[in-house]
Amino acid sequence: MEEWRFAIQIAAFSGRGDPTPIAETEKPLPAAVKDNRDKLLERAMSRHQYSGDALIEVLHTAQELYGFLSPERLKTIARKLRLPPSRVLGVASFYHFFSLEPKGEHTMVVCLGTACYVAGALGLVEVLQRRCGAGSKVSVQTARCIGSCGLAPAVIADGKILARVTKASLGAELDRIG
Amino acid sequence: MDRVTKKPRLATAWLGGCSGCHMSFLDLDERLIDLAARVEFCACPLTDLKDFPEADITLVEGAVANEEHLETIHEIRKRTKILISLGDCAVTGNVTAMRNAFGVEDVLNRAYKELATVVVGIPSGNDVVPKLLARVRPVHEVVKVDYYLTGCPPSADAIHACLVDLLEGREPAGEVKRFG
Amino acid sequence: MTIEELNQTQADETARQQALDERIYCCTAAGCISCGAEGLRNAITEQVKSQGRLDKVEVCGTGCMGMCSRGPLVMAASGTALYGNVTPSDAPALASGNPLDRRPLADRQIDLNAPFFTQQVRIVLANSGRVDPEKLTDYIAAGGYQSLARALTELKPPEVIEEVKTSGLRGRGGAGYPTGLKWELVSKQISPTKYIVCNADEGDPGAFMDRSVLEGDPHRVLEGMAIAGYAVGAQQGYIYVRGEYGLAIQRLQTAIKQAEREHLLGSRILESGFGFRIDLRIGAGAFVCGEETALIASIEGKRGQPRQRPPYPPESGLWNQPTLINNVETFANIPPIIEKGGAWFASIGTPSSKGTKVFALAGKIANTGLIEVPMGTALRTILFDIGGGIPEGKFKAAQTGGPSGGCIPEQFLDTPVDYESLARIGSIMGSGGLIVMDNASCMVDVARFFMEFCMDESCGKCIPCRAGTVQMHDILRRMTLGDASEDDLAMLEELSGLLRETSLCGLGQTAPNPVMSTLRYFRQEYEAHIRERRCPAGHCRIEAGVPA
Amino acid sequence: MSVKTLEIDGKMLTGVAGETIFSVAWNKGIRIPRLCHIGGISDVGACRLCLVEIEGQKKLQASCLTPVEEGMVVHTDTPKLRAHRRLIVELLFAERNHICSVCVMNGDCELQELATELGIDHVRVRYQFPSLPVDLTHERFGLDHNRCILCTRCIRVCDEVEGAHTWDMLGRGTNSRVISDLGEPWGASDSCTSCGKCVQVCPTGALFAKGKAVGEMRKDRTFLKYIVTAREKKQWIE
Repeated sequence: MEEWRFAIQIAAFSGRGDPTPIAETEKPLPAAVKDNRDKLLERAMSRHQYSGDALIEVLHTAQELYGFLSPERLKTIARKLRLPPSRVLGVASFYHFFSLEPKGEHTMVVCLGTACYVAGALGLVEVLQRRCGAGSKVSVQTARCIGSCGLAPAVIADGKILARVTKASLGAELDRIG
Repeated sequence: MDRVTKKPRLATAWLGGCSGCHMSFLDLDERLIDLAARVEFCACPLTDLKDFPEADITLVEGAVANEEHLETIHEIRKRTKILISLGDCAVTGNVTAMRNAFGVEDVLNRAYKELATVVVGIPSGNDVVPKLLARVRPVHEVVKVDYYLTGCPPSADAIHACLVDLLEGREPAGEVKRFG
Repeated sequence: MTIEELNQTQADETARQQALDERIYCCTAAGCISCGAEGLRNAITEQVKSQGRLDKVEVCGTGCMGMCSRGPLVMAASGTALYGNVTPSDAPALASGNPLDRRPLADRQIDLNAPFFTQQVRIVLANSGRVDPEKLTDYIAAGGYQSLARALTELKPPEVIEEVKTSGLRGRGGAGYPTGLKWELVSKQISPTKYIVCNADEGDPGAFMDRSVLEGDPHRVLEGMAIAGYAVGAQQGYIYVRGEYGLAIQRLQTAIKQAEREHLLGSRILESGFGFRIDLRIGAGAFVCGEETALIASIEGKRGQPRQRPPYPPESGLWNQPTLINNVETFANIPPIIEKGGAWFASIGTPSSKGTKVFALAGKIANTGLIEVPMGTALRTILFDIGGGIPEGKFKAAQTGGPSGGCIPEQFLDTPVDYESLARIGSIMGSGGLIVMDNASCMVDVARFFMEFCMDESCGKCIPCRAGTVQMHDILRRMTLGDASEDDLAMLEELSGLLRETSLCGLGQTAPNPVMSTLRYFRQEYEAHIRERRCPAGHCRIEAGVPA
Repeated sequence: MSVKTLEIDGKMLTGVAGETIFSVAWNKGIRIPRLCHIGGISDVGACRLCLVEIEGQKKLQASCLTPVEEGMVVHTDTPKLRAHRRLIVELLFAERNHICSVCVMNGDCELQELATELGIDHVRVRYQFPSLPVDLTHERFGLDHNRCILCTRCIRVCDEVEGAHTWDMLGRGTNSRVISDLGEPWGASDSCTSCGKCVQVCPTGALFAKGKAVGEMRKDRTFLKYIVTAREKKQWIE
């Protein structure tokens, strides 16, 4: 919840209609894709006939391409899908999957589902919070059950599920990605 | 009951508030004279007592904002039969609690540093200024409260009606004219 | 593909498989993949290749084999020998085809005659671990799409519905509404446009049944949906799947493409007059979207907020059209019901709860994983025979139904697991998450955990849920810190009643369940936190001194 | 148009098919409490204050969304409903910072009025004291999130009556917040027409006209009926 709140604070109090552009540190993508991102987003919208009903699919595509949803991006999407901007932000901020500010180079998602909680996932969060403070390359997030309860406690490191994570193995993973 | 006068003992106390509720109490005007005849006033913010006295009824104005309030309210509760939250600060926290959204440090910095003109600096190191609690709380969050008089301030009529009901052995009608 | 071609494909593929020396199944469900199943599968394939036996031995990826705690799992010798915790270095032994070469793996062989396997009855999971979820022909060889073919050729839509009604199947999403009745409601609506929605927004913490079914046998769900479409008169289906389920999404996409290519989906299915399309909708991280009206709002591209029912979705759902919403497991039960008949299905289970139920076992239990048992199986059988019991410590409670469910204490271990029995003891069937807690678990903290979940997932529309979960969580949190009074406990109960009776949707109405069930069976733990400022389980860190 | 006869609080009343219990009751002077409902815009059934008991139904129903049916027996003011309503209003007071004594709407606030009606003399749940901003960037109006109860009347009136859809809801749960456009300050909104409808329908002091002191703000909702009747029936009523 905190991520968007901060982004919105910036957007809301930095001046007239034109929020501070946030530096785009985006997911590494093949060069060909990177240059084509605007086109790919356009294509996704056209595939849905620019229908407002497809807002969530379009937001998924935009986040996949750019790593997060900047105010400019939301504005573009609103215009193209002919939706009020407030509705687009309302939808984007409702779903936790969408990120309104850039993520770190790496992401670590600690599962806090029941099985992981019972297996001590909170300890893993503590480790990550201690080691990945401000300025770290690693964005730390928590999830409400990733459905890998048989592997508790589980962590998703850059999209890959790590099973039965211990404080030590998590530390080793952090050392590895630097 | 006062042992000498055989009258019920009435006290008032002033925690974190502006004293406006006490002003409203004073607005009872000539009714104060009747009241004085029916009760023994045993404590108010102007009496200089070492300990809070035993009382039948205590009207408490203000929210619990600092360590002294905390100690006082526990003491009052121990020695009072009927405790009444007097006014919105006691009942809801009201203006006194507006600092809760900011945190103690920010509030102190604002008051004693940013806006200070003569002496700049947060008072510390002596027992004169009690330490602020992390969070201002309405009285009933800290001790059990028996009756509530809402309003900022509650009207003199409401205070009077409540006291008269109690003194005549009735359950106060507790009609709420305005909340918050 | 015509029906003749479907039959031919089935015969050809079966013959091809029988001609092989052996098939080696590697579990490639999310659980085993996270333990290195992909590398293992490649190593085994390499090994077979180096032996020059690629034409005689097939290495297949499969869906979940169930015993996730021992992953990665490999089933060698065409499904007769199961091994756990294997590594790529075991590839030569697994690939040799000679049982003698597998001797070094003896200590990691899993007994297929253990209660874990023998006590299960697999209908929904029949293909999981036996069929390659990425190969349509594998599914067809196992009898796939024959039920759809039968429905289209032999049964009229009302007869399909009748079969489902006879089966006694009830919704597997948790509430247990009779599936046949729901289908009938939708079929009776007069409307040119109707929708089928598969709810795959499995969000209960501790549940991974739907994910496993989608990863392990995606075509089964597609087939079930197509049959439903035929029965109620819908041409369009949506699968609303959690964004977190990357592998399931990928396999569903593959499966839909394959089915469309072979005219098992799309216009004129199996050359009949019936057409049915399925599109995926990816959830974006909101538990409340499991509630059907919120799910509909989400598919329509809106904030996933529930609305007042009635009207119910069968009358007015997606884009205000009649909409049938069923859960993954419900649809997965449809093909076998059409194949073997409703009466066969109704012969399994209890009088009021028919068929089987898939459970995800997690927590303090030896065999964490995925199981399927007949309705009415005793909790004790599930936990101690199949689940292998508690590894260390003593059993304290089993939690079913996730944040809407309750904690079941030891005295009810012999309760048969069916909709009514669980409701009677203050829990619910839920979608099938089953989490075991031992005596190191503090029940107040468990209640707090679930309340935190509901608070975070409350959509914020109605006041009781939005603000009530915050207050309930605040009280429970203070209890675990030793800063709560008897009045707080009374308020907790009053709030429970408020949320249950006044919340707009099921999330809010059931949010107090974990609190109420733990209060019912473990009240003394609450009282210890309040009166003695002590956590009997030794879990909460209550600091000495005056509470804050 | 078929007429339905039903009993509400012991009175035999009639309504036309499709009319809600809420509407029939209010027309006959039975004032069911409400905060999110306001005549002239769509209903969402979010505040849960207008819940009523209907005989023969297990669940309480939101009267603003439940159409009348022949022979219904409805109770709008039972001890159970009063207890629920009281706690709901307490929850609202505790959720944000409703400091009535320094609010422009003190004395004319629907939330405050409801608290008084329900006899609330203190709030039994803990005040949350969230830290929330006040947006004073608009030339004529202000938005104080501390007073907002998230009833969404402003969002609906802006969308349905004015047609601008300037407002929407950010985030979810207790962290929800009303936003204009892409979360920019209200004064910077491109879509806002400054019509002030949102201010007039706001039940509390969350939306207010600038220049009013404590207790001075009064709101006028008659425009809604006027506009909606004009639009739907082409009649311009008083």
